[in-house]
Order: sequence, then C-alpha cells, then structure tokens
Amino acid sequence: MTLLEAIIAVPIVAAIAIAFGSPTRPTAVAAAAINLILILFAFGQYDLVHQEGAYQLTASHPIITVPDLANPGAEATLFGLSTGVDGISLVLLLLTGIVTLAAVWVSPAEDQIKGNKRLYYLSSLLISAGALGAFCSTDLFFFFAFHELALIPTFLMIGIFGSGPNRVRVAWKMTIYLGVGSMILLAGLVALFVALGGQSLQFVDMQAWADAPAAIASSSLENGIFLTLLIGFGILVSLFPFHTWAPEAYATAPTPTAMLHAGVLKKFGLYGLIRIAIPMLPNGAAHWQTLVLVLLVGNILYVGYVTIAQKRFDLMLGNSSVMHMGYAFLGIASMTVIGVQGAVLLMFAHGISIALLFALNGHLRKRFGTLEFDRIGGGLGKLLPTLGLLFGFAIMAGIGLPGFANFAAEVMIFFGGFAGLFAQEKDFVLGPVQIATMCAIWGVVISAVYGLRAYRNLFMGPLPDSTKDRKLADLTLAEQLPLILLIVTLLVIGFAPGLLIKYLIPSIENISHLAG
Amino acid sequence: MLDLLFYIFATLSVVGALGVIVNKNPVTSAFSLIAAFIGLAALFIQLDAYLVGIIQILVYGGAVMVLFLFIIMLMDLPSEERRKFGWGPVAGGILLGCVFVVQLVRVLADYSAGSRVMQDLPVGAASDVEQIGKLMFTQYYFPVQVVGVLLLVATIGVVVLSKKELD
Amino acid sequence: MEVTLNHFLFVSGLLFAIGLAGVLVRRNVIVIFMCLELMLSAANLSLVAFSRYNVTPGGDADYNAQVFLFFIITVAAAEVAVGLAIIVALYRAKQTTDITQINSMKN
Amino acid sequence: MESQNLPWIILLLPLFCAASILLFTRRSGNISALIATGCSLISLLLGVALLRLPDGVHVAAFPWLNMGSNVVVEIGFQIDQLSRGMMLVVTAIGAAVHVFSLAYMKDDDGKARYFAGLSFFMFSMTGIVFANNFVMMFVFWELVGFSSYVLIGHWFEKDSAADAAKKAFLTNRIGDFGFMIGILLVWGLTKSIYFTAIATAVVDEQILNGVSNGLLMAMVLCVFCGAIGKSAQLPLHVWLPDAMEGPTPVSALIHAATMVAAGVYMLARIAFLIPMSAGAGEVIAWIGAITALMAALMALQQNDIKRILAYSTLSQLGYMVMAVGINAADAAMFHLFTHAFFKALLFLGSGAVIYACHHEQDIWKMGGLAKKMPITFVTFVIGTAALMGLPFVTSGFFSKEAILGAALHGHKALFVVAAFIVLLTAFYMTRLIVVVFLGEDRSEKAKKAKEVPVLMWVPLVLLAVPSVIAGYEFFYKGMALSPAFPHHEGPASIGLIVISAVLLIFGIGMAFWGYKGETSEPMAGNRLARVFGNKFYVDEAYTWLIKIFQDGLAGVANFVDKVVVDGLVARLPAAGALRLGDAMRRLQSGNLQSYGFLFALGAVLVIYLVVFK
Repeated sequence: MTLLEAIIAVPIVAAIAIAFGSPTRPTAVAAAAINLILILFAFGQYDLVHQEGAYQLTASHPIITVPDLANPGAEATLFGLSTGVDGISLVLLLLTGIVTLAAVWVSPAEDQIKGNKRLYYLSSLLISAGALGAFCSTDLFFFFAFHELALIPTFLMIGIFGSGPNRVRVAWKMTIYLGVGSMILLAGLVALFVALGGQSLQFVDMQAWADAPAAIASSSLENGIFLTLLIGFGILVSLFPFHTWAPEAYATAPTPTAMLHAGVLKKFGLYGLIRIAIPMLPNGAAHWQTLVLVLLVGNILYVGYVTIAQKRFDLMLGNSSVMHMGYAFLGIASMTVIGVQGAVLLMFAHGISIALLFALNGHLRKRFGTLEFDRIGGGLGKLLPTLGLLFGFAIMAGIGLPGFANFAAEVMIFFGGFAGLFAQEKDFVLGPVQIATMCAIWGVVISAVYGLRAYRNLFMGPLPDSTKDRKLADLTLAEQLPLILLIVTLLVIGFAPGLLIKYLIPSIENISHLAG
Repeated sequence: MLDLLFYIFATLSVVGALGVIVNKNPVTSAFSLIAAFIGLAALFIQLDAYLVGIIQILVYGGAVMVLFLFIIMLMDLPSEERRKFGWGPVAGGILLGCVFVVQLVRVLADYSAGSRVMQDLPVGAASDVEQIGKLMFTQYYFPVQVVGVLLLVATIGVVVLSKKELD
Repeated sequence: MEVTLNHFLFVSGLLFAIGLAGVLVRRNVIVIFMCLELMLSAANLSLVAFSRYNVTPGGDADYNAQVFLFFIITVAAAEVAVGLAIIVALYRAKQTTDITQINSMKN
Repeated sequence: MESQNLPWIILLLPLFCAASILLFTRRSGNISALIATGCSLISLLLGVALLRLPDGVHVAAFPWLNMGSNVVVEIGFQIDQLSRGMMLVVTAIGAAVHVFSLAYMKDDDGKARYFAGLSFFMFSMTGIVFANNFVMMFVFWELVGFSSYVLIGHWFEKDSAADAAKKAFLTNRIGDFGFMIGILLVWGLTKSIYFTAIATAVVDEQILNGVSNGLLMAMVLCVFCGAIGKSAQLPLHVWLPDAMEGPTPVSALIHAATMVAAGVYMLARIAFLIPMSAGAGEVIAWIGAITALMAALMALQQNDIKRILAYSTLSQLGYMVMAVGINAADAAMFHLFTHAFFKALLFLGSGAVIYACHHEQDIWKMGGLAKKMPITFVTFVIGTAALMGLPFVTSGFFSKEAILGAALHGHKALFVVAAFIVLLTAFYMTRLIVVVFLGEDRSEKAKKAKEVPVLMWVPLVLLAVPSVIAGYEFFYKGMALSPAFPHHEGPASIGLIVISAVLLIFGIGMAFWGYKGETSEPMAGNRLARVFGNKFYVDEAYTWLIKIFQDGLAGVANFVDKVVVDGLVARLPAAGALRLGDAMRRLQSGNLQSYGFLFALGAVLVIYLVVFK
C-alpha cells in the first residue's frame, strides 16, 4: 500500500471502525490528525527538483487491461485504481487534511447530537475520504466515483442533522442538483473518453492522446464536449446560473458538513476543469472562454449583490462562497499560468477561510439559535471578545486582506487576467479577460461591503437589551483550537505563499496551451 | 411405441398444466400440477435421463408438492371467491400465452436442427448416474458447494421468516 | 411421425406458455407460485432434450446440461421453501392470498 | 548590527510588537501600552539612523510571491530621500502619538487593542514608505486601511464609531479598486511592477510610445484612484471627517499626518508616470483643487473641533494633490512633510482640549481655555500659524509658497483657487482659536478644564519645534536630507508673498471681527452657511445613492435569484419532472400481475425484435 492509498484508506477504515463501535470522537479526530500528518509526509516525499511536475508517488492496480495498440503484445490498462499526485493535487490534499481535522474537531460532543451519533462522525470521514480519493485518483472512473461517494454522506448529514424546518427538502434539492450535474459530467467524460480513442481511462494516457496532433478531429465535437464538461463541473462548483442549491444547502447543513463541502468537496469541479477539461480540450476551452467569462462575472457581481441583500449570516456565507468561486473560474478562464496558479491557491485559501467562517457560524448558531442579523442585534464584541477576535480574522480573510492566503490568490488571479496584455505587442487593447478581471476587482469591494456589514451587525454597536442579560459563554480553549489551526494556516500561506506555489508552478506549466 | 408414449405423457403434462390454471380450488390445482410433473418425469425418462426423471418425481412431485399442500391446508383456503372477476387480466394472460406459442411455433419451424431424430446411445457407455456424478464432483465441485450454502441460507431464512414474533 | 427434438421443445414451450398465462391470470398467490414452478420445469425439459439430442463426439449424451438441471432443481427447491415462508408470513399479516389485495408497494 | 538590516528592523519591530500584544499581553493594557510605546521610541531612533543610509543601498529582499512567468513580488526596500524623509515623519509623529496616548487612553478598557492597532499601523505605514514595487505598496496600502478600521472603530460599541470604521474601510476599498486596475495596467503595459524598472522603461526607453493616450490616461487615473481613496480626495472624501470618531491621537497620526498622506507619497513615487498621458495631470490637479476648496468651505461652519481640523486636513491634502497634478511633486512632498508636523500638533492639541473638557468636542461649549491651558494654547497657536502659513516664521509658509509658486507658473486658474483657500484657511483657523481659547467659558466642562498632564504636553512641545523650523534650509542639512529631498529654496517671488500675506491678514481679521465675543454661531441662519455646515449634502446624496444603487440592486438581484434564476434553473425542471413522474405513477398500480403482464409483454417484444425483425 502506497502512501496515497493509505491517505485514502485511513478515513474509510476509521469510518468502518466507528460504525462497529469504536468511540466516535477520539477515533475521528485521531484519523483526521494521522491523515494530516501523512499528507504532510507526502509533501516531504514529493520530488520538486527532478520530476518537472509529473505525477509522483504513483501506484496502479489494473482492473481491466486491453492490448496496447502502440506496443503490440503488451497490455495497457483500460481502467484501474491508479493513484498519484502532482503539485495541484498535493495542495488540495493539504486543504482536505486541514479542513477535515478542523471539521471533525468542531463537531459537537456526542451528547449534543440528536440522532445517530455514529453516523454523524462517520459521514464527515467519508466525505473526506471521497475528496481525498478524487484528488489522488489518476483514473477517470475513480476520480468520478470517489466524488459521488462523498455526496451520499453529505445528503444524509443535511437531511438528518440539518437545522431548520426545510432540511429534508433542502437535502433533496441539493442532491438532485448535484446528481444532475454529475450525470451531465458523466456524459461529458464518457464522450471525452470515446473521442480520445476509448483506449484508456488513465489520465496520463488520455493526456497523451489529447496531446497528439488533431486528437479530436471535429472542432464542433471538441467544443460540445467541453461545454458538457463545463456545465457538469459548473453545477458542482455552483457556477452561475446553476448556483441556487448552494446557499440554502450550506445554511442548512450541520457545521462540519458545511465546512467539508464548501471548503473541500466543491473544489472538485474546479479541479476537474484544471485536470481534465482545460488540458485535454484546449481548443474547446478557447472557444468557450467568453461564455465562461460572462458566467463568472455573473458569479462575482450578480451573486455578490445577492449576498449583500442577505439578512441571515448563514445565507450570506453560502452566497459568498458561490461568489468567490467566480474568482477561481476567472483564474482558470484567463488561460495563463499565473491565473491558473492563482485559481488553485484560491481554492486552497477559500477552502480554509470558508471552513473557518462556517465553524464560527456554527458557534453563533449554538449560542443564539438564530443567525438573523436583526434578531442577534449586534454588540457582541464586548460580550464575546475571543469569538469577536477570531471572527474578525475570518471576515478579513474572507474579504482578502493582505497577509491572508486569499489575498495572494486574488492578486495572482488578477495578474493572470492581465497577463494576456503581454501577448499583444504594441497594439494594447483590453480584451474580454481584462474586462472580466476589472469586474472581478469590483467584486473585492462587494465582498468588503457584505463582510464588514456582517461584522458590524453582529459584533459592533451597542448591546441590545435582548442579549444584555443572557449568559453567553465565550469560546473555550478546545473550541478555539481548530479555528486557530485554520487561521494560522491562512496566515502562514498568506505571509509565504511560496510554500505552496513552488509545488504548483511545475505542474501548471505542464498544462499545455496556457499562456506564459 | 415410444412415440405413442411421448404423445401420451406430453398430453398428460399439458393437461395437468392446464388443470393448474383453470381449477378454482388450490388443492385441485396442486393435484393437477403433480400430474403434470409425473408427465414431465416420464418425458425425461424417455430421453434416457433416468436420474433426472426420478429426481423430478421425488423432489417436485413429492417434497415440493407436499409442501404446497401443507401450506394450502395450513391456511385452510377456500377456493378463489368469485368477486369481481376481471376479464382484463384473464384476456391479457391468455393473449400473451398465445402470442408466445405462435412465436414458439415460428421459431421451431425455422429451426432445422430441431428435426433430428434421437440416436441410440453407444453401447457400454457409463450410466447417466455415473456420468452426472463424475461431473458434479469434479468439474462442478465448487458450484455444488455454493448451492449447498444456498440451501443452508434458505433453511435459516425460512426459520426466521416463519417465526411468530416476526413483525 | 417420429419424435424429433422439436417435439420436445414444443411441449416445453407450451408448458412454459401455460405457466406464464397462469401467473398472469390467477389471483391466488399459491397457485401463481405453482405456475412458476411449472415454468421452471418446462425449461428443464428443453435442457434435457438438448442434452439428449446434442450428442458428444463419442455419441454419448451431453451431461453438462443435466448437471445444470440439478442446480436448477436445487435452487427451485430453496426458492419454494423461502417463497412459501414469505407467503405464510404475508398471510399472517394480511389474512389473504389474493394478490390484488397485496399492493402496499403502491404509493 | 548590519546597517543593511536597518530597514527590516524598522519594518518588523512594530509587527512583532503588535503580534506579541495580540498573543501574550492582550489582557493587560498597561504592559501592552509600554511595549508599544517603547517600540515606537526605538523606531524613532532607527528612523533617524536611517538618514545615514546612502541612496539605493542594497537591502536583502524577501520574495513574497513568486508567481512564475518571471513575476516576483518582493518585500523589498527602496531607500532614497523620499522614503528616508517620509520615514522620519512617520516614526517621529508615531512616537509622539504613542507617548501622548499613554495619558490620553489611560483608563480605556481596550487599551491593549488600541496599542496593538497603533503598532500594526506603524508596521503597515512603514511598508508603504519602503515599498519598491506596486504590489508591495498595495499590500501595505490595504493594511493601513485595516489598521485605520480597527482604530476608528476602537469604541465599537458606539454606533457612530462602528459605522465610521466601516465607511472608511469601504471608501478606501473603492479607491483600491481603481488602484488595483491601475497597477495591472501599469504592469501590463510596462511589464514590471518595480518603480525603478518602470521609471527606466518609461522615461529612458520610452516604452509607452505608441500606446493610445486613452489607455495611458486610464492607467494614470486608475493609479490616482488609490490616492483619491487614501488621501480622501473628492469624491471619496466622505470617510475622513467621520473617521474622527476614533480616539484623537489616532486622528493625529493616521488621519492627519501619515496614512492620508500616503496617497500623495505614492503619487510622488510615480510622478514620472503622470506626464506620460496628456491631460491626466490636469484632471489630478483640478480634483485636488476642488477638494481643497470645498473642504475649506465646509470647514468654515463646523462646530466639532476635530471635524474642523479634519476638513482642514482634506483641504491641505487637496493642495498637495494639486501640486502633484501640475508636476510639482517636490512641492507636494515638501508640504506633506511640514503639514505632517503641524497637523499632528493641532490634532494632539485638540486632543488635549477634549481631554481637559471631558470629551466635549463642540467648540461652542468651550471658550476661555487660553488661561487655563497655557502650554496647549501656545502650541496650538504655533500649529495654527504654520497651517495658515504665517510668513517667514513657520514651516507651513515655505511649503505653501512652493505650491502657490508652482501654480502661478503652471496654471493661473489653479493659483486663484489656491490663493482663495489661503484666505479661507486663515478664517476658519482663527475662528477655531477665538471660539475655543478666547472669551469666556460657555459650559461647566470648560470651566473645570485644567492643563493636561506632562505626558501629553511634552509631545505637543516637541512637535511645535519642527512645525516652526521644518521649512528652513538648516533643518534639512541637520537631518542630512538635502539636497535631493524637496524643500524650500527661497520664496518664489516678493509678489507672491505679498499676495498671500494680504489674504492671510484679511482672513484673520474677518474671523476676529466676526467671532470675537460671540457665544453661538453668528451665521447660523445664513443659507449658504447651512450648505457649508451640511458639507454640501454630499453624505446625504451618497446615502441616497447607496440606497438606490447598492441596496436596491442587491434587493433586485436577490429577488431575481430567488424567483427567476432558481425558478428557471431549478424549480421549472423540478416541476416538469414531478408532472412527468405523476403521469408515470399511473403505470405503477402496485398490482403484481400488471407488472408481470408488462414484463412478459416486454419479453415477447424482445423476442419479436430479436428473432423476427
């Protein structure tokens, strides 16, 4: 068993152990911690110098083999459990490891869970396992299947442990939405597989086919496949206008699920675009670039204004997470090395910061039972100073203050957007990417508006009479620790983004057809 | 002579089968089914499959049908009451049966290999019991084990299902 | 007329069709179950017929088919046991063997 | 100590200070205050030591963000006259404000947070001053905005302070929106983000030849947007007066001397870019001039002592921006330098007054404080004189003359505006002095006022010194700032001095005549005065605009999202699927035999299709 297989296996084993009576919380926290250590170990094992961004730590267990066309007599793997990481997946593994640990940690103690306590902890671990598997797989089938695996516990968690009267309806809505997205995605992936010769589901082989000249003969076919993949992945990442599942689902989901889904699992769609759609269908990507730009501006500006209008903190967070996906799309759609790096870094940064915000959201909900700004009434800064301090960090990270990883990522995305200006020689004209980038920069103002408004409405101003007499406990040290873990991660990467970017650069430069 | 026997037993089994579906009383149906199974067993024997024919009688005609009769009597079922006799399902069932037979006839008409006559078995060949036994305990050893497990599971399943406390 | 393979196959098919019609026509679940057994046996007949007519190079019958038939009988026996147990349980719960009355799957 | 490490120490010392307060001494305000003040004093010493570091000295840079594709954002240092001089201002006023705050914030609950915020501000401001590239400047640009947010919102349980903090941050963000685009345009056009490299490319290699003027103008004005936000120029000036909700020492440091001047500093850094585009300088100059004029008019009718000073700051910043616009960045920096000292002095003075009057800020409830608070009075008068530009004896005179001189040479219309503002400045400052310090006390609080403690008046005295001498040649020689640092080189012409002196005397005289002995605003009924007092109703207009454009748009978007998008993308297909399912449900009778029938029918069909078709 290789390191990566161990990383996928640990949460699954822990989940099974919990199902069969192992103590829930200690097992889950231990598994998450071990996994984080294993992931950091994988960083150590990864050879930055010699491999030029190729998959490393690979292992393959072929399940179906076919005769190798290029190499008569030999067998080629059609499909099998193949694992491997490059810089991109490594960064996302780290994200998963950190968020899982925090999410398991902020899960309520057993006696506070109404319902099946084992299921609660087990689901978090399975979501994590699904995400890890999807990020580690270098086989199209398992890449897809692991993600689907993670959707089931998400559905269960929202439907069973969610808050609010609509939880079952919301769970269904999200599941159907994502199910339809996965179906479209599957259709696109199958079409891609067939169009690339139908010889292999291994990423490496598919990429090799795609890199061959005129790999897909008909450009309309390539465009069609890319569009299908875009919509499929887009639904999973809540690309405008397929985003309406997200805010409600996150507002309803129990805290660890919201953290894991918004923080980690949602990034699967973006990862898929970077891993499959863009490198294997570069012409399709170029053809639909303008469409993607229009949609992502919809994400940033339109959803941004929707976010401003929210009167509940959880809904605001849900919408803001949709909005920030627009930046990641911008980085990808810029089709530049800088932009795609920024997108991956943003996936990391946003994953951590939104998990942090949802964790704080959970603490507020636990203390107040409501998240409506009007009903909480503000002034909590004096009452709950530690919560207020950490909340301030989270909000500032969310709105991209320098020093947090989010800022570095956003700057890179913006630079990626303008890198296209280099391509033209003397005749500088602002193209659609640049215009979309400008819109995105306005999004920074929008996110400041809702972020500060939320902080103002929750923590600043005088204490209302309704909360004056209530005994509200500030965060205990145990409650602070996972939050601090997330904040420190954001700060470390914010101060030294190079720690992650050095892993990204070679792998992203490998993606063909990206502008320097 | 043998041909005559074929026609007799074939008629017996078909009539028995028809008896199963036209009789209102389940007990009568069960006895008709036994008749049909006996006819079938005779056909097997005519095909030189002595072991299979005997097992057909023992297992189907004996054990299974006794089980059926037990259950029928256990439940003390009256014959099917004549309430709301639906022509729809009856017509549909008969129609489908007829269509199936028509298709069968057409298939068989085109099946030239079907017009072969029976050859005698070579003299001195091992008996069917021996041959089947050899095959079962050599080549099909593993499936036999699996079937054994299946029977065990079925037994346990029946016990569980029949428990009174089941709810 | 000499008895050919087709004769056996026709009888087999006829029995199968009768069984099928019975399943669709009858409402007593026990009788339906009997008809299912009939259909299985009808299939057995064609197996044995093929076994006898498709001789091996040595001229002997192909006993593989008869082994297969054993398995079918065994499985059928198991199925009868379990099926009847289910019917009994169902009868206890619903006090009827009329399958038009057993439609909890609706809605 | 390696002298090359000096800038790093100056930069990081306050950061460590802020971090250690946050991490360790959060619960103890007094220790935190002492740590922060100690650090600021050390910083001052280091800031002075920095003056000895030669131009262009190589300081090791930290490659903060290596984006690949040869784009590396460094935390690097550009050490030249500009940054050395600015650093002196920042550390000197920072130290004074820290000491002043020790007394001013003595009994505050959030003392630790306050001093952490101050230290963090020192860190951010240092970063701006040292920045050798645009992105680094932007990083610290945002961070000063953040520390200003924290400090304005220090008394966050007051609604007004909380709103002011939010407003300041958001307004700055709007400016930064333009700034970021400007940075990207500069990068896109010159392929560099480093000031020296851009200067080489633009000035020496003429790389921008052939680029359309529209794009160049957009580039310059977008960069200027950053300055509009940070230096509170029209139309983003609204946050600065509201920022006076913060503690007064903060106003002195951040909202008078340093942060708001960062915009001007940045413009001086990139002054070589402005002439690249025809017309951009003109726009900048006029924005500055109009800001200066309107702010001065607004200052005429304010009754809050800090707001008067705030509008005066706006007005002076407008001066500086105007100077940058007419290619007199030297003059702008000179004025920034002198203004920082006397405006900090004035703010700390007003802080002393407010402290003595138990947090009364309405000038009409003061009066007669000159006798009770002589030190404060004298230093305040010195500051006022410098602000008005009293000829020959104050630093403000020289720097203001430099700007007026540049305007006279460059642009006559701007000169008229600028000269008129001299008159207005003299008027409102005299009004302030007369109403606050002279006459009789007009409230209980003013009656009980007495001289402030030593920790507070010492910084006043110390700041009064540079307010007087910072204009003279010898000051620069002493500080080793000459010759490249912009400073006074003798008055432009006798005529200029005469004009400004006449205007000055006229303004002072009018104010004396109008306000001597008054106990309430004599012009209260005047319609024009009301317009000034209400700040030209700009805030009201913005509130209205925000309501329509932001909240209205948000409401509409929310409605569209809930009804149209969700309806079309989710609910409509869902309803279709339900309807279809309803239709299909009729097939599911629950009757076993109908399923069997369908199954058999299917089997027969399959046979038909496979065998006979």
